[in-house]
Amino acid sequence: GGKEVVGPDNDVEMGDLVPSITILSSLPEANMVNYEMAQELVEELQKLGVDIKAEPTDFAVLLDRLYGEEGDYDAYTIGWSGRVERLDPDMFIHSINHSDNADPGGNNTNRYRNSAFDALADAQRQEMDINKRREYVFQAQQILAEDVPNITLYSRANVQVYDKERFDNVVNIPGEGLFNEWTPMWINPLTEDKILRVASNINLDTLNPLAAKSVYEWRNLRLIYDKLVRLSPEIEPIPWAATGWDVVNDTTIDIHLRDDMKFHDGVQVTAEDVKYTYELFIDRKVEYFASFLAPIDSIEITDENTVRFGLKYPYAPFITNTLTQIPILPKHIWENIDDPNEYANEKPIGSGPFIFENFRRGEELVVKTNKEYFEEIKIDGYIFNIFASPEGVLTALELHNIDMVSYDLVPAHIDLIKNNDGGKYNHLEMTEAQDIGFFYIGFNLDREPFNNKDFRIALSYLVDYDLALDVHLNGYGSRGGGGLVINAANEYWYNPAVPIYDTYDPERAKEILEEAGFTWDSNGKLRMPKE
Amino acid sequence: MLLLEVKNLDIDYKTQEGTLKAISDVSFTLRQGESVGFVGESGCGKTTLAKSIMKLLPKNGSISKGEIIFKGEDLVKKSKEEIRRIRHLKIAMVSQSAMNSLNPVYTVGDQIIEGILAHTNMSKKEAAKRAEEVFSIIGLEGKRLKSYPHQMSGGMKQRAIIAMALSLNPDLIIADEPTTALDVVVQDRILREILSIQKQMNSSMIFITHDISVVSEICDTIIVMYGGKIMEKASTKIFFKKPLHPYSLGLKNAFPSILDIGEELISIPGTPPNLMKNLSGCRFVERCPFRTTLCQSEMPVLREAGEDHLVACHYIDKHEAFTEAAELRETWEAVRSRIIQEKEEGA
Amino acid sequence: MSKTVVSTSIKSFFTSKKNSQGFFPVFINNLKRDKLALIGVILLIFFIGVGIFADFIAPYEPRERHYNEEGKIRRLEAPSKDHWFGTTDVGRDIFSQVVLGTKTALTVGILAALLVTLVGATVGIIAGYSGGVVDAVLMRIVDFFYAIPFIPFVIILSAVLKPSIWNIILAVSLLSWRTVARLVRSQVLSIAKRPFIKAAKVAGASHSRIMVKYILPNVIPLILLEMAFMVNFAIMAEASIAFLGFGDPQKPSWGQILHINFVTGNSRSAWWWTATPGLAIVLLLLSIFFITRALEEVVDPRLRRR
Amino acid sequence: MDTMPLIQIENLKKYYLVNNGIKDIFSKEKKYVKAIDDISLIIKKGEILGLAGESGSGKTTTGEILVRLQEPSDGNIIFDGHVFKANSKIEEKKFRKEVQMIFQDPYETLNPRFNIFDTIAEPLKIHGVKNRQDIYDRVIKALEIAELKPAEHYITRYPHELSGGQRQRVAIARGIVLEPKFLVADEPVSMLDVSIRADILNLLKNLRKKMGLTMLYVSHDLSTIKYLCDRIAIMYLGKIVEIGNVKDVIDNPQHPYTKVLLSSVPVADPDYKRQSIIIEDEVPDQIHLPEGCRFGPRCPYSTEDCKNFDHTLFERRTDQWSACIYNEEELRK
Amino acid sequence: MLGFIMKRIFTMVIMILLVSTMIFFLFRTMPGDPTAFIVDPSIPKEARDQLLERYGLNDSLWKQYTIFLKDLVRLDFGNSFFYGRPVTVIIKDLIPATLILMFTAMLFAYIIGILGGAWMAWKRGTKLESFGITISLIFRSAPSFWVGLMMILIFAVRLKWFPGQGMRTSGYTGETFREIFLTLDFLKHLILPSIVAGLYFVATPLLIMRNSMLEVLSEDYIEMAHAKGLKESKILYRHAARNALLPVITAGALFIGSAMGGLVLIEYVFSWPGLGREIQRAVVRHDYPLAQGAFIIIASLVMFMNLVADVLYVILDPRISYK
Ligand SMILES: Nc1ncnc2c1ncn2[C@@H]1O[C@H](COP(=O)(O)OP(=O)(O)OP(=O)(O)O)[C@@H](O)[C@H]1O
Ligand SMILES: Nc1ncnc2c1ncn2[C@@H]1O[C@H](COP(=O)(O)OP(=O)(O)OP(=O)(O)O)[C@@H](O)[C@H]1O
Ligand SMILES: [Mg+2]
Ligand SMILES: [Mg+2]
Ligand code: NI
Repeated sequence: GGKEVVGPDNDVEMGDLVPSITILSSLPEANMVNYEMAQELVEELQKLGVDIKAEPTDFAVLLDRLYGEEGDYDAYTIGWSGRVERLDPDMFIHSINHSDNADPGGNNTNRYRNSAFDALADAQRQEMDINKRREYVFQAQQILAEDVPNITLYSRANVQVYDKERFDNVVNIPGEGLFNEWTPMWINPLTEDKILRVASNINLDTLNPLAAKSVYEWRNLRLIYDKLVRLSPEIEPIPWAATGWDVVNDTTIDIHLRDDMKFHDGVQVTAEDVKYTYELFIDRKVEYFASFLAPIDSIEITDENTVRFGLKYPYAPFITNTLTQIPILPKHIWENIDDPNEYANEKPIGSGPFIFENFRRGEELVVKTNKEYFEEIKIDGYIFNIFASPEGVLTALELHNIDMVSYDLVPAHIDLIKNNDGGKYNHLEMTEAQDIGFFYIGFNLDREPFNNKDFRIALSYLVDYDLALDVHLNGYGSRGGGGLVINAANEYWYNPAVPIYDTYDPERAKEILEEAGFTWDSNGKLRMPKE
Repeated sequence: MLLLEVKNLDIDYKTQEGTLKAISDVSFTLRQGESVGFVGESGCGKTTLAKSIMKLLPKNGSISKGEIIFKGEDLVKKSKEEIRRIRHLKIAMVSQSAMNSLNPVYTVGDQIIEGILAHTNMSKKEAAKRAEEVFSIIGLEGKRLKSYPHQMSGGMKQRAIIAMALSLNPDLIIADEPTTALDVVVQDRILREILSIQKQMNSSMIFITHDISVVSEICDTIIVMYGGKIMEKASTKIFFKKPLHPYSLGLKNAFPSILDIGEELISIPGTPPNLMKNLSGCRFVERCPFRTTLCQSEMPVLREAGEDHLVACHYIDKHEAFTEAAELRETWEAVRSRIIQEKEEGA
Repeated sequence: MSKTVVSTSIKSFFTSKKNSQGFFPVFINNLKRDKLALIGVILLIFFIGVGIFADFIAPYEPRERHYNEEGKIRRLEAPSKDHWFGTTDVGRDIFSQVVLGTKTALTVGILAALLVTLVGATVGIIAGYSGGVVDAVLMRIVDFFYAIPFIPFVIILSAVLKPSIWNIILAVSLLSWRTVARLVRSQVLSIAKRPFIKAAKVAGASHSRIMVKYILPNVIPLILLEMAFMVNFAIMAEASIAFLGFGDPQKPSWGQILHINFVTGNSRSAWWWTATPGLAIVLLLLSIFFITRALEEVVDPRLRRR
Repeated sequence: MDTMPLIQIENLKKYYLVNNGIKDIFSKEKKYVKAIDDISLIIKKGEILGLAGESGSGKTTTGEILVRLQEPSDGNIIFDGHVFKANSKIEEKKFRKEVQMIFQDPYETLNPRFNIFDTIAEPLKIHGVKNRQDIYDRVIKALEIAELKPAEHYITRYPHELSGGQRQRVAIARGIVLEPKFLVADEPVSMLDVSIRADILNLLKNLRKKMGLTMLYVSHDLSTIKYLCDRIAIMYLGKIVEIGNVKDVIDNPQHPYTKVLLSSVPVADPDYKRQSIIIEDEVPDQIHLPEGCRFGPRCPYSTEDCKNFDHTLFERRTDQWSACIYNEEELRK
Repeated sequence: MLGFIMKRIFTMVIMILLVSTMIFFLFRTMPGDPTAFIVDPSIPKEARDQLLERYGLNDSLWKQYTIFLKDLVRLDFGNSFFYGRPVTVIIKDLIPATLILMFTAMLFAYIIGILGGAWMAWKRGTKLESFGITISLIFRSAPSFWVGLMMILIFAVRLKWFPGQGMRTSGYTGETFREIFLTLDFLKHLILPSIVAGLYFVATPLLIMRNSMLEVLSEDYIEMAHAKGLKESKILYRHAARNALLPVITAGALFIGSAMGGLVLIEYVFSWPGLGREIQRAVVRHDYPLAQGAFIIIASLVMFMNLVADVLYVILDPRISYK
């Protein structure tokens, strides 16, 4: 027998070693900045004597780990994209931070559990009064900033370009950029050629609204199919295919349809179509919308032009999220289809502002303007050009083959266009919109040391937010911070009064740790506070 | 009339290690209708000599000296194109590896016709007829012309090659070991055919072999080569009765014959000289039982030793004594110990 | 089937009288005459040197970002005194990355080649020597691997396994031993027919003795030659896989450098970033090809210049 | 002198299965090359038996089966009183020690990577001789018997440093180093130049004298057989067609094939007028053998009866057996 | 001959089954949630499970395998997770692009390779030969993707001679095969990638041709042809080149097979919408059915080309017969 000598005597007195940590980071090709920032954090923590490494992980594998039953992970990098429906705070407040969602499979992969916060998250969800709801959301943000369940690294800016010599009056929306649902409707052609040519570097695969999965498919589908409500450029819900709505009570909403709408095949749009569509989406378990449709309890046609939605519980985002997203499908076509989920829908018929003309997978989608639409549209149609890589788009821009890009330019191309070498980009106007999405480092709060709030706060001093923004994003984006989930770009819901930890100061981090009782042993390894 | 006259021919091969003198100072003549057999150990230069006449030496081989006068014209000086016209038409070859001398992807007939067309204005049809003719001469059916080489036996291929060589009635046929790879029964038949055709056409022939019994059966004249030189030339009859050169004597001793009755075979100890070295004396000196210092320093020239008989030995006059001694085993055993001894000294 | 020119003609190496000299003397001798081979050897030694001392040679940490006097990041600078091969989009030194990439390339090349030739030669010798059922089974396995398209398979394999150079080595080896096995087998077949093997059998030598003492030494030149090809093959495979994004992102390799260059959209503007790692690959592979040419002459004397 | 047989072959067969074409996989019928088809032979102790015949007649196969490089398809081999049946495992080591073989090609029989000492020591090592001095002595002795003297000069050399004749001697030294009882020599001189050939033949002859070796000498060259052997067996397409004392067979061939063969051998005497018997030079297809006598289709004497002949050997003269239904007299007609 | 082909086809089918089985199980061991790229991570877990259910990914491995095999026999590779369309249809769309690129590149490589190889054999030992070999080795040493990048840099970006990516200028519409592929625009796009692929391939036919030519030139029948007094050119073409081509052509068929896989890189660099690029993407997206289907198709092509090689060999070389 005998005493085991671990190190100098006082080590024994200390707390446990900080367990070794693996950060599941993005692969560089998937997200270079996440990858780099994870590497940086690893280096910082190593300097502080923490045994940590980054493991660049395939996205699918990462999701498997995060959402799997085992919940086997310490920390990870991931991001939420800023889709327009996420301007509603429910997603970022409730879905990813409420303790209801903290079990395996839920979106609260930080395993953040705070009952005070939960109460606020629930309240905002059910509060149909927008100002009160905003108050709840503000308070929730305060709590998150204090607790730092995650550390937001940065948000990207949507930097895009369009040809200012050929078009003006474009609309730029946070989270969406130029190719939003308003630009094609409002854009003003300056030349005789009134076809708008939009470049994408992402493939469209299906035009079946029940099968569509990518944002880009939706961006086109919502122009072919109409929706009851659209979100204005200021992100206010405005009745669209409807003349308006009545909130009868917290769980009953009446929608009044327009009576001057026709599908592209000439058939009148009726309440039957609306009811059919919503039921079809619910019935067919369309994954993309499942969470928005979940609160719907019943759909009734109360009179020729009115549809009444009954909700299972009060659901504040119903109008901003649910009604703004579901496209109206022609019942007379879809009711004859055996398996709507698998239907190819090669010639989509909708009632929207644009009429489908032609689609070649991997190459282009061509639509023409619906001349009978209730709003006047100045262009004759648009072509959605699919490019295999951003390189091709750049060449096409140079050659004046493209009028607008629909995705965020990569930093290298932003620089090229800015430098405007030889004036070859003179015709382009660059636009920038802040994204309301964000990228963050998340922690498993069920595990040491991330269950320690001070440790998380210290971590937020170890992230170089300026590096992410200035070096890796080349300045195109916005800074992150500890616990930040509602982005300043989301002006209405963002609480500017909350102080967040968003400075890079490793010394301060050290101090915080010391204050919190963390110690360093004789090997320079960080140890947890003694219980 | 002299058909071919080779004068003081030297042939070198350039190799990595240096220059190899494959043929040195070889001269001989060949009359119209005469057949001469070249014999000698492997590597003594038989093939090289044959190829040089057709100017088919490999790239690294070259005639460094001498003349090859064919029908009064020196082939050495001729241009490529002139040589091309002579090949096959005037001088035809049956090469050492007849087995592989047919292109596997064409029919035998095609290959014969091709040769005919290259030198005459015959139409394809006429050429085909001619091919059939020569096929029948060597005893093959005409339909065999349509066969691919792999569909024929070794003997048949060999005959096809001979037929090819005969197709234009050449003045000179050079046959380089045409039967070495064949069975005795087949060999016998082919030899007979060659012989009868050659006599019939009155062409001259250079026949190369290492089997002196074959020469004795089909050639008028025999030339014994050793180390790139001619050691002895004689009419076959004379040579087999009375070989003069010590090397020839040794060869005869070493050659088992089916007619012999229990005579002991005696081999020639040692190995042929390294042609890479600069050899000054007699090429056979290392293995010769009768050598003198003269032999070591001076290469004997080919000298008349009787009617139709040339020998390259300093001591033609002593040949009777040599012949006697050569039949004794001890004579050669002495050489063996001498060689071992020399090696030891050298080492 | 795929008869590499080498294999068909190798037989003559041993049969020819003049060329039964040792393998290395002939090779060294070749070097003296073949300037390209000499260049190859010199280049290879250079690369191996760079590989071994990479950590000392590389002037900077590969991830270190460089700033100018004004504290601005040295983004995408063309080659200069400070940065011989220029900088990346986040101000990293490309020269250091390329130097460190040498280590990866050589590790992958050499280890994969060793593994491949070990497996391939063993299978080839056993199949060729045993004949019969063993041979048939082994050759069917070889055929099976021949039916698998290389790059797609390695992509899938590196996706199934974690991205790391070890897995790339594994993937390359898994698919490449087939070539070696087949070549070695065909040579063993011809060696096994040769009388000296028969003589050994008559003398009572066991199968293992024959394989190890008689056959192996005679296929070693071929194995060495194949190994050299395999080194190249593996380096190229690693670079390709890394370029496609299935490599180990934390291990600097040439393919990885090019991959980052490509995915960040800089391949068309920053020529120094695109050109240098590629040139390194070309030079390294070229040096080995030059050497294999000399090796090939040893293995196949008919290719020799007289 | 009637000595004991050392080797006795009974009804030996060797059929090679030929997979001649893909169609065969659909047909049940299997095709064989009958390389050896039911031959019986006796080789007496101390005797040299010559085996002659056309290329492809099965000479090498017979030799290789005798040293068990190949397994016979059928038949027995009785070696020194032990019966080895086809497909039976034998006491390898002992057998290997007593039976050796020398091959045709002097350039191919030696491992280019072994020096002469290693080459000759190899069989000793295989057979468990461990004492180094012992090995050395026996290697030197074997070399000296093979008349490579002084042996010390050769042991450090490599095969490519030797001439063809020397290599063949090394091969012989390796063959005799285990002091075998029986030696198969498969055309050991056919690749050698005439001037050295005699040496090897004499050496083989002497081996019998010095070591009492029994030998099977395989060759297509009747002259060397005549020089070296006591008895001769003539093979034709896997069958023995004639067997007897060398002198008898050569002077008085009984089988038509032997006659043809002998008449074809060129003679180094311009005065000798040889009468060749000329026959068809195409050998029948080895897979589709002719009915009855295999030589029938080429035989100048063949009759209808030959088609039913089963290759029995008849003793036509004392100790001279021929597989032809006709005797000398009948043939003459 | 027919029997031979039948047997080869039979073994090929077995091989395809084996390869498919291997790839099937390989994919099932692949870590990661295949739904990750199909749907947004924010969707509820139940929805994701439904998706797995719909794709049959929750069944036992054995059941999945039997279904897979059954479908395979009917040449049905299932539906792509990502595209939601039948894999067969997707592959059918992609294959022409790959094949056209492939054959153009091969043609380029073979013409240069064969002529160059024959010429180098003829010029054996000269400086020109060393030069030729060195050049071909340089292209063999250069990764095709890198050469592609450099070519784009030089010819597309700097000189603007050719487009640097894609198969067509955007905005061009065409429906039929002819409208899509037989246009000047398409040709312009084809040039760079096929040259790059061709340059990478060229060393193989070049070196085989050279060696084979050297081998043939040392054959006895070449000497015989000289002895027959044939003209040099006739010897070169009729005897030497004809025979030397045998291994080149058969190696070519084999090579097409293996080059198929190598095109992945070129398609990736040039954004060529072909099978190779798609397989890379499908793997990244964990789209098993598509990756599986594409892989099996490529593997089958490889095997088919092996078969063609064997048959060609028999046809071209009268020595080998399967009668
Ligand atoms: N291409 C060559 N390069 C170098 N040396 C050669 C070449 N061809 C032949 N030799 C050498 O020239 C000498 C004569 O060769 P040649 O082939 O003429 O002999 P040979 O008498 O025909 O022999 P064999 O009986 O073996 O056919 C030999 O020493 C041989 O090694
Ligand atoms: N492994 C084998 N497979 C198939 N057939 C074989 C095999 N070995 C030999 N044969 C055939 O068996 C027959 C006899 O061959 P063998 O080598 O014994 O003849 P040989 O008399 O020694 O001929 P040669 O005089 O040419 O050496 C030949 O037809 C040969 O083709
Ligand atoms: Mg010769
Ligand atoms: Mg034999
Ligand atoms: Ni093959």
